[in-house]
Amino acid sequence: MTGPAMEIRFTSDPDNLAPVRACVERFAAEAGFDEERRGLIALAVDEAIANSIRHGYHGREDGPITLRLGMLPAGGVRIDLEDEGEQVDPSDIKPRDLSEVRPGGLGVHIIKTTFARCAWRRRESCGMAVTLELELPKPAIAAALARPPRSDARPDTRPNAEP
Amino acid sequence: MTGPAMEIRFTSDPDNLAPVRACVERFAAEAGFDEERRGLIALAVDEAIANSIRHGYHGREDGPITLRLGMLPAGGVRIDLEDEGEQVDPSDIKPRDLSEVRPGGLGVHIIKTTFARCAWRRRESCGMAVTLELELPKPAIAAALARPPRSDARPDTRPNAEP
Amino acid sequence: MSTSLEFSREERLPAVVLRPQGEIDLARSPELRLRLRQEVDAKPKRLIIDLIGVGYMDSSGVATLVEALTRARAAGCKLVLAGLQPKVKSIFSISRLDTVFTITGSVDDALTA
Amino acid sequence: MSTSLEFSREERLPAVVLRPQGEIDLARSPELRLRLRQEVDAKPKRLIIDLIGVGYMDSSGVATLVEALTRARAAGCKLVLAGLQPKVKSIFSISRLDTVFTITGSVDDALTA
Ligand SMILES: Nc1ncnc2c1ncn2[C@@H]1O[C@H](COP(=O)(O)OP(=O)(O)O)[C@@H](O)[C@H]1O
Ligand SMILES: Nc1ncnc2c1ncn2[C@@H]1O[C@H](COP(=O)(O)OP(=O)(O)O)[C@@H](O)[C@H]1O
Repeated sequence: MTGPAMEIRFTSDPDNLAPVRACVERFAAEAGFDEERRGLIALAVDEAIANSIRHGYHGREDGPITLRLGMLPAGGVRIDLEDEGEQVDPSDIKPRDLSEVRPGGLGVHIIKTTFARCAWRRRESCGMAVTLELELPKPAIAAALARPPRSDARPDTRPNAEP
Repeated sequence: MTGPAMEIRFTSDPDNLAPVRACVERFAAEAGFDEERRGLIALAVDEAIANSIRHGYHGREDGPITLRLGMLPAGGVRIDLEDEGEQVDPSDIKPRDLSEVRPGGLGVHIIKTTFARCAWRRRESCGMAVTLELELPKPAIAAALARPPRSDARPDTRPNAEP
Repeated sequence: MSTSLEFSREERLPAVVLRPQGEIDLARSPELRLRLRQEVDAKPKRLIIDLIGVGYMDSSGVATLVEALTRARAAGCKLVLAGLQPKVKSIFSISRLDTVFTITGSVDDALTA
Repeated sequence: MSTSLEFSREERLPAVVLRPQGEIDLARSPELRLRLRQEVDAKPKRLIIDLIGVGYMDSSGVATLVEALTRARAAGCKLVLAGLQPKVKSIFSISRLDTVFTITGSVDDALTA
């Protein structure tokens, strides 16, 4: 049982953000995160995608973006985001000083606050990649493991199944 | 402005159904469908995927499935689903007589009731493909076209943007 | 690794009220099936399935309920569905099963339906 | 091709209450920005943004509100946020902006805050 896993490919059109984050939020729910945590995960992934759109593609709406959602073996999520946009030095991707009140500059702070680990890197060919990971809190792991197995219990819907 | 479009790749693990249908439902919302209609679209796509899992892959959980979500040029959604599972004669994919009360046999009926057009076919290499299309009702098209353009209105979040 | 369907259960003798909580799709209907078999096998006079906590159901969930209905009838148990949300109601009407099941608004109505 | 942000507006003079409806992300914040510029440019004594209908906001929405706050101050207009849902509240606290904005529970409180 490896649990849910998926890859979503879409373009840097901001209209794609809402369906993608609905998927991320529900994926985090399947992974066992509580409502507050899964809201933060969806928000942080939204911020990472918005950064690809704004800084990687400079607002161009047809740039390819790939998002991969997977489970950590010990419980939790691993999320990989890749674009083919402009490359920057990963050490330049950092939160700003929040004591200064001005528009913008909050995305990386939100990403770092939400995920236990986040790492940006230049991709080999072109574009940037970021990997985000968050473990389940301990009690949630126990609950996820307590789920009964699915085998032998599927509803029998063969045409001639006896009732 | 082509509107949102995306491709989701996942395996035939039923745990993937919930995140995928959250994405489909939200995509249908972006396309302009009302709450009732988007619920039906998500349900019908869920049924088509469940059929790939059950009939294409016979419950195997690691079979590849690809779902493509796009907009019809005149307003509405086009959804393509592909698997690499067992091939069947498309003419055998049909709703059963609903007057008979027994478990199962409702999926194709739900799909055909929801979408204006649905067409199953054998893929060239292996597996089945189904294309589902539904136009927006006329008033919803008008509402979608009335949306103001996005250009010139993005929040200015450049580091030195004057307030 | 994934969230399971949760049940709460209440005895309002001679009826039993079972309240699943979650979305019932191909991933979750096996749990519902197991639980309904247990409940029906205990042969209560009346089994009320309160669906107020079920925001989504696909045809695998409906198939599970049809199977339970058939088993309940054979066991002399009256099965009643209550508290259907609009989305769930619509899959019953699309499937033309809204007249096959006894469906009530509230659990109180289901006690006497 | 996509759903737009909707606004309702109410005058409770000398305050104006603006109520956006929808999720405010990078796709929607430009509409919010245009609308807030209009409202601030009309120089009401007090502009209350009632966020009760906003289930989601990302940092582009927050940036738009920070910009409006700066413009409002320059125009002698008191900007107040009301009706934040828990999810929206949490992005303000993560961003440490919950003390920069005047935030109230209800619109009534916002009239005097
Ligand atoms: N995907 C990315 N590609 C290129 N640069 C990025 C990316 N993500 C973040 N950055 C850089 O990190 C900085 C901080 O990002 P963020 O905290 O989201 O604030 P903002 O985007 O509003 O400036 C950005 O200004 C940008 O220079
Ligand atoms: N993706 C698919 N691959 C192969 N066969 C399919 C597929 N989808 C539907 N079918 C066929 O169509 C029939 C009707 O499907 P459906 O109405 O969903 O009912 P059920 O799956 O419960 O039998 C199935 O029994 C199966 O033979």
